[in-house]
Amino acid sequence: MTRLTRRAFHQLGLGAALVSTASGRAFAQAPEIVIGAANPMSGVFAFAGVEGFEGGRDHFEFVNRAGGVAGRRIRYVNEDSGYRVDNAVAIFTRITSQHQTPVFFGDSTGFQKAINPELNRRGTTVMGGASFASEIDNAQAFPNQWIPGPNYSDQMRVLLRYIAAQKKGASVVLVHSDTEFGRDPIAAAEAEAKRLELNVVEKIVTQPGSVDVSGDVLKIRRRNPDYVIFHGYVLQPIPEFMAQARQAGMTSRFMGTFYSTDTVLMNRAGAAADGYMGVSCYNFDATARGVQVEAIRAANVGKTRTHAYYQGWTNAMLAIEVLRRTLAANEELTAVNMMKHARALKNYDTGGIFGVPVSMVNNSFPHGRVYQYSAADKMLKPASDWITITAGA
Amino acid sequence: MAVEFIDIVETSLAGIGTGSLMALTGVAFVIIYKATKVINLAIGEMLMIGAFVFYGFSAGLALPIWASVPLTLVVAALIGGLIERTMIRPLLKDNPVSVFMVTIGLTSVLIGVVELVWSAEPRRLPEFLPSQPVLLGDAFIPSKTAYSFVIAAAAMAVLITVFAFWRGGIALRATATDRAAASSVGIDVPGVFSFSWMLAAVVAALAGILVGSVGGISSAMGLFGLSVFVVVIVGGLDSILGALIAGLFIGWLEAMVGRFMGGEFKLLATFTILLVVLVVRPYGLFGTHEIERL
Amino acid sequence: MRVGTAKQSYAADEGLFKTDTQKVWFGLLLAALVLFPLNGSSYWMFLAVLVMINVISTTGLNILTGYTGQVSLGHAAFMAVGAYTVAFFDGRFGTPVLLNLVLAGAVAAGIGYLVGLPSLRIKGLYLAIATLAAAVILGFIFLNWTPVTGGLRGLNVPTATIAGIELATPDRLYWLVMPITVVMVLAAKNLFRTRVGRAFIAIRDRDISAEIIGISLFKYKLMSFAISSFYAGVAGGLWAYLFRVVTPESFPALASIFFLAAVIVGGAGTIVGGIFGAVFMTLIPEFLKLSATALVPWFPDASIYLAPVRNIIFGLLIIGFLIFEPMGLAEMWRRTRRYFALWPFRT
Amino acid sequence: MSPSDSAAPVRPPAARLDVENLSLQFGGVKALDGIDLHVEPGSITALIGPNGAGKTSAFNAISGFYRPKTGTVKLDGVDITQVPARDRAKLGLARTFQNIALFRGMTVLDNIKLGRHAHLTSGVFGAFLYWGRTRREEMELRAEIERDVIDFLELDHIRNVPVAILPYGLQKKVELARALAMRPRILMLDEPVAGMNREETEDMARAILDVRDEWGVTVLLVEHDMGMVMDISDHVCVLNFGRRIAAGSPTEVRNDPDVIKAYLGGSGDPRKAALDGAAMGEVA
Amino acid sequence: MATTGDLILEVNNIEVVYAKAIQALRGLSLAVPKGKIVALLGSNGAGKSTVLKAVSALLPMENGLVTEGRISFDGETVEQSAPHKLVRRGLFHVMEGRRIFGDLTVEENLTAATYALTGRSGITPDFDIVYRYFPRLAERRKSIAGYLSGGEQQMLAIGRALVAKPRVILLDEPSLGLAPLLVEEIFGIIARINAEEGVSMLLVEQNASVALSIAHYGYIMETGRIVIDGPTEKLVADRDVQEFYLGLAHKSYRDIKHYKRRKRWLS
Repeated sequence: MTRLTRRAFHQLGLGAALVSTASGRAFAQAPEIVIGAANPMSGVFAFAGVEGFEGGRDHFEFVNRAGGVAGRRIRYVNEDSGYRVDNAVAIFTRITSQHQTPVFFGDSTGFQKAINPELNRRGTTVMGGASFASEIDNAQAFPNQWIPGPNYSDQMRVLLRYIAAQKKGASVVLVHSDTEFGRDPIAAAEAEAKRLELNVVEKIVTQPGSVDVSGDVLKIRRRNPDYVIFHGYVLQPIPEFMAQARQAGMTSRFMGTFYSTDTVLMNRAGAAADGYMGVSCYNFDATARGVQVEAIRAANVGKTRTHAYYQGWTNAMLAIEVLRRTLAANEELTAVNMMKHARALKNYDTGGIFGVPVSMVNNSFPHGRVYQYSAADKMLKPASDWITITAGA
Repeated sequence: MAVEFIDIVETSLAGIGTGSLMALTGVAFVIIYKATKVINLAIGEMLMIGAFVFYGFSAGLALPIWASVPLTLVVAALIGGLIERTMIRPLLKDNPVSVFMVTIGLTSVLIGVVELVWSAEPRRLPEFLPSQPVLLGDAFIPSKTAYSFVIAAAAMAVLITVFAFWRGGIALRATATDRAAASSVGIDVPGVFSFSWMLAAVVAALAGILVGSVGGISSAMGLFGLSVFVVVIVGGLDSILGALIAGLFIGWLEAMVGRFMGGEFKLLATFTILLVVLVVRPYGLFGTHEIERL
Repeated sequence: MRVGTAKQSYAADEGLFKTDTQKVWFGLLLAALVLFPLNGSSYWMFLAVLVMINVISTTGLNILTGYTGQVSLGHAAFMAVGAYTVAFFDGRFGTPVLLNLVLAGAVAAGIGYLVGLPSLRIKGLYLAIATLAAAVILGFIFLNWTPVTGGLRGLNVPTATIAGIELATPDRLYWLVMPITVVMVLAAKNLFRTRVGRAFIAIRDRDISAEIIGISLFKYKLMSFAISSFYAGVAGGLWAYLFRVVTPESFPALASIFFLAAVIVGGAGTIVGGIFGAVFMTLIPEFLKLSATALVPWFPDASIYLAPVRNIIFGLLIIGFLIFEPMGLAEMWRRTRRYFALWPFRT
Repeated sequence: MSPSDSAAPVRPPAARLDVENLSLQFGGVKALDGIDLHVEPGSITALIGPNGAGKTSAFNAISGFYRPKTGTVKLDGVDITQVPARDRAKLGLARTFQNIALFRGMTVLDNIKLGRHAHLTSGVFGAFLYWGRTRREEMELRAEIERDVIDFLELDHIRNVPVAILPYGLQKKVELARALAMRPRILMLDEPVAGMNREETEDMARAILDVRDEWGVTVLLVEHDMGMVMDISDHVCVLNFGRRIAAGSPTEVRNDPDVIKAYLGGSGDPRKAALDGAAMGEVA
Repeated sequence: MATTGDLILEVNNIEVVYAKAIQALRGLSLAVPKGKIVALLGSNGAGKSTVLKAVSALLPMENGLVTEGRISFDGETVEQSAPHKLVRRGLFHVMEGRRIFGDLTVEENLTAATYALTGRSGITPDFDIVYRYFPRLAERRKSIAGYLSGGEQQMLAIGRALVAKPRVILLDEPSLGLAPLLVEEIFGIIARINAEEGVSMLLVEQNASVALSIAHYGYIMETGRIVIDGPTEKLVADRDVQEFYLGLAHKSYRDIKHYKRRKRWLS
């Protein structure tokens, strides 16, 4: 009995090995341009990774249908990083060793920081990523990377400026997770609040993976702040937090940054998420006009797409734009050349993805807008105008 | 900032509420440990799969609560039995570290299964607990905390009563004391093993439904098991009473630390307690001290 | 049974390699390691470096868990200590690479020694949980001791530079990591030819009788913790030079389980088992990923659906080995060798 | 060259052991109650008694595994009661166990080498390099063990076999070999022939006598096999219920009425007594 | 000694191996006739307990395996049976060292033994029979069993067997660690149970004299095989038995000759 099953077990292993070796064959090299990506298709960030991947994929299909970039088709090579730095580095190394890869999409702050010295050393690949980390928004330290939107600190600034415009001297509570991601913009947010004469009455740090918010609700119930801003969550505790806060008689408004504002997840949360406000640089307005937003709608009939999808799409769009400009200038696809054209993006029309023409400042596009979720319509509705963060203003 | 008395009371009550869920999951852990001497690192994931099965019935198939809960518990029992039969029993005679490692592998398998079927996205369970907050004097208790505490307490009361008066409880305790001797008096020991895993899976699933209803569900919710681990070590691996008391205590401690020191200190506090207990009383506060002889 | 290769002296019988065949195999392995970079793929070089780092770390855990019988769930935290040490010294003082690596090992060994202290009172799985607690506490220190660890941002690591040559790519780093790996694995093998290694095994097999024959449990358990952490520290240091950034999230708790799984899948208590385990566990996810990629032409969404499948297979591998092949790959390797040794005359 | 052609083994002098008023308790149950025991240097002394009489407890207290409640243990007149077990090994106290306590995962040779652990000095750095002093020490150890122990006990054919797969009798012998490798001055054997057949018992008895004669070691043993004990010991001490009930030469002990009673129980016939009792019970 | 039809238990030429390597029994046979007490004697480690565990199918729990031979209980083979099913068929093993459930009370221990009645219709648990044979247990029925004295624990162990209403009881070293008087008392009760309840017994003992005093038939084993057997009267009269097992004179171990030592080589 044991021997038989052991044999079966070995055969299983053999089978897996055969499948593996049969793979990995490089496809015929056409004059394609390969764009690589490590996306977290599994793990806690899979919800964003899958959307982000599909956003990129759909954009490249859209470009390829229109004949590609300067007649060259785009080949998008994506692998699952599982949101782990070493996996992502391995993926980067493999894809770039198998193909010339002028552009690569990173999956996380950790990875983008880890790979940065290598990017700078190589000078052959530029990177757009899923990270909005303030640290990466630094053209000196990260000369070959861009952020497809405002960094987390700027996202906070957008929210705080909106608050300041709504109510002078409003009280604010910051709730963030105890991760690198979660702590990123807190210091900047406090400074901005001080400048705007807002009153940060409490900062709450939660353990990653912690699901019970009742203690935290209690913590701020008696203060009943005007606004509560979440950062560093993949939505999970937010609807519950709101529901419990409502039960507790609080009248605060709840807000969040990019990944904490996800349409699909909020649709699932339903009524509990009603009224939640989030910052985004992307145009979720159903009536928005532009080539790109219309292409998105065409590719997603009957589907609601999230931030992450727009972020994937935007990264792809920026990549294509950079490639187009570099090739049009008849220059080699080196990092220096590509980033030169990237940094030359001033008042660039994003085809409706951003509501305003955008300019690259440092490595990011510091534009944003506050949306409010309507449970009845199952969508995010604009709550503010486009706000552009400029230094010192 | 002055600490108000009412603040302490409210935080304590909320902590005890969470603690009751840790205690319930801890009881599931202890049932397995008592009967099979297996340290089940996958207890958090068993809780998770219970919560997702409930999600499948209540949200996926849109069944009413009164049908979803029993169905979930039945499915959980089957899963528990399946795990015991296929992964645990073949190794029971081997050294305990092997079985422990199997439960680590099981962790990975269960997370994979959940992500395969439901994806890794966090989800919310349908609301089924009353949403009126509970007021104890001036102290405010969030409704879900209050009701899940009541349900967890009731479940534990039922379990304790059953173990005290039902003959099967004696069989379980006899098996825990001495497998060979239990076998020699006619107790179906493999049956007891299966039963204990099934029962533990049911208890864990119930805890999962409650934990999920409070904080939503995701493939990462097995992390809850980490705190449960601390609970059972502090209480004593083989003591149901220990799991109860330590569960409430750890829940309370986490709430107090979170409230007055900040959330980043929660794990530090619990694991420091864990370390202290391990060094001072390696068998836990209520666990059985096994005398080692030559 | 192998037909006798009679030996003339005890020295030959006590040798590192007991037969000529073993020496030949080892020579071939060294040659393969030297020639490997000829494959020219930087991806393979990256993987090779990663595999060897994992081999060092797994060998360290094997010394503690496989040979001394003390289960540790905090091994990755010691790697993190090593990585931070390298990042700190190289980044702050620009000290030489080899010194940094020795420091990485030494600091990790020191902390390992401290973490081992509870092992004198608690055993088995309780000890495993104590190491888990230690890892959590170390993680808290990494996150909050900002002046040294860079807090949540972590530290950047300069390129490893030896004699003016920058080892910036895996292709070059290979020539640093490979010799270190060979030396450390051989050192571990040597360890178990002497009284120290025997004392470890004695403690694993039966700690009470070890004490009776005069082995100080106190000394040797802690020594095992320290040596194991030293290996982890050096591996972590090399890891830092490979990834060039160290953050509190670089070494999650899951990584400790990865190494434990590598020890088990490879075969606990054999040096070759640690190597097999590290190689296998590092490459399996890569192979699975390749499989998923291969399926894309037929199932465009394969990479989405196969991601959780990878988790499942990972878990099933651990379970499968424990149930069907508890002695691990090392035992399968031994059987294979025996089979071929007798090959035309099957038994 | 043959490994056994070297000088005679190192022979430390035999030790004297004195145990006085030794008591031991397990959670309220008295395992030993004021035992006295005197073992002459170079003698074979046996500790006997029915199951549960406290023989093994006495052994464990003497070898330092249990801390006695009262009493002293003296080795050559030096009080070692407070010396931890592992340090007693260095003083020349070696023992075997009732349930074989070999290291099952290791070979016979490694098990025996471990016996000498406390006498070796090389440290961890030497071990990594396996060079210089460490290498020399290991080589000397090997040569010495081959000559003094493996040859002496005729274990050469199994030296590279893992102990776990050896038959019981051989395991017992390997344990003796390991104890000898400790260069004992007093050798404590816990049931050395338990479970052996006549032939194996003879072999072991011979080995014990040889060890005493050739190594000049004091031997203290616990044994059930009365026949063997009475034959090979110089002195016998009988325990029952944690007390010493007799001590003296084998002949003296054999004829002691208390000993006969302890071993044979009462003189009556339980079946008959029981049936009588039952009959009486029915009447009453 | 008897025809097969009269045998409740028959062990035929069995071999037992532990951990796939250590052979514990080598071709051992014995038989227990209905209604009789059979004693199995031998020194420590001779394999007596192994025989009982092989019969009651508890061997696999200790990583042992019957590799050869056949064991039949009441004409049916037992090898493939789960131990608890054997108990329910009426074969009860009172294990060495008593193995009572120390955390449970006396009564709960007896309740646990009622699992032996599962599937046997028409039998109701009867604790009174236990208290009748062992009145001392009746007084302590609510006590935690772990706090009983050694003798009381042995009584409880036998009491559990009584609750199970077996047809054969395997008794492993009931005298272990008990004072002589108590041994006599307990053996007396064992003999009574045999006589009054008609239960057959296979009794393993180191204390040969007390065992032979109540047994009808005896086997003596050494290192895994039977060396002598016969009705008790015959055994007690046997010189070898007197010599080796009842502690009387024999040829001295001092006189065994030395084997000549050879020079040896490494292999």
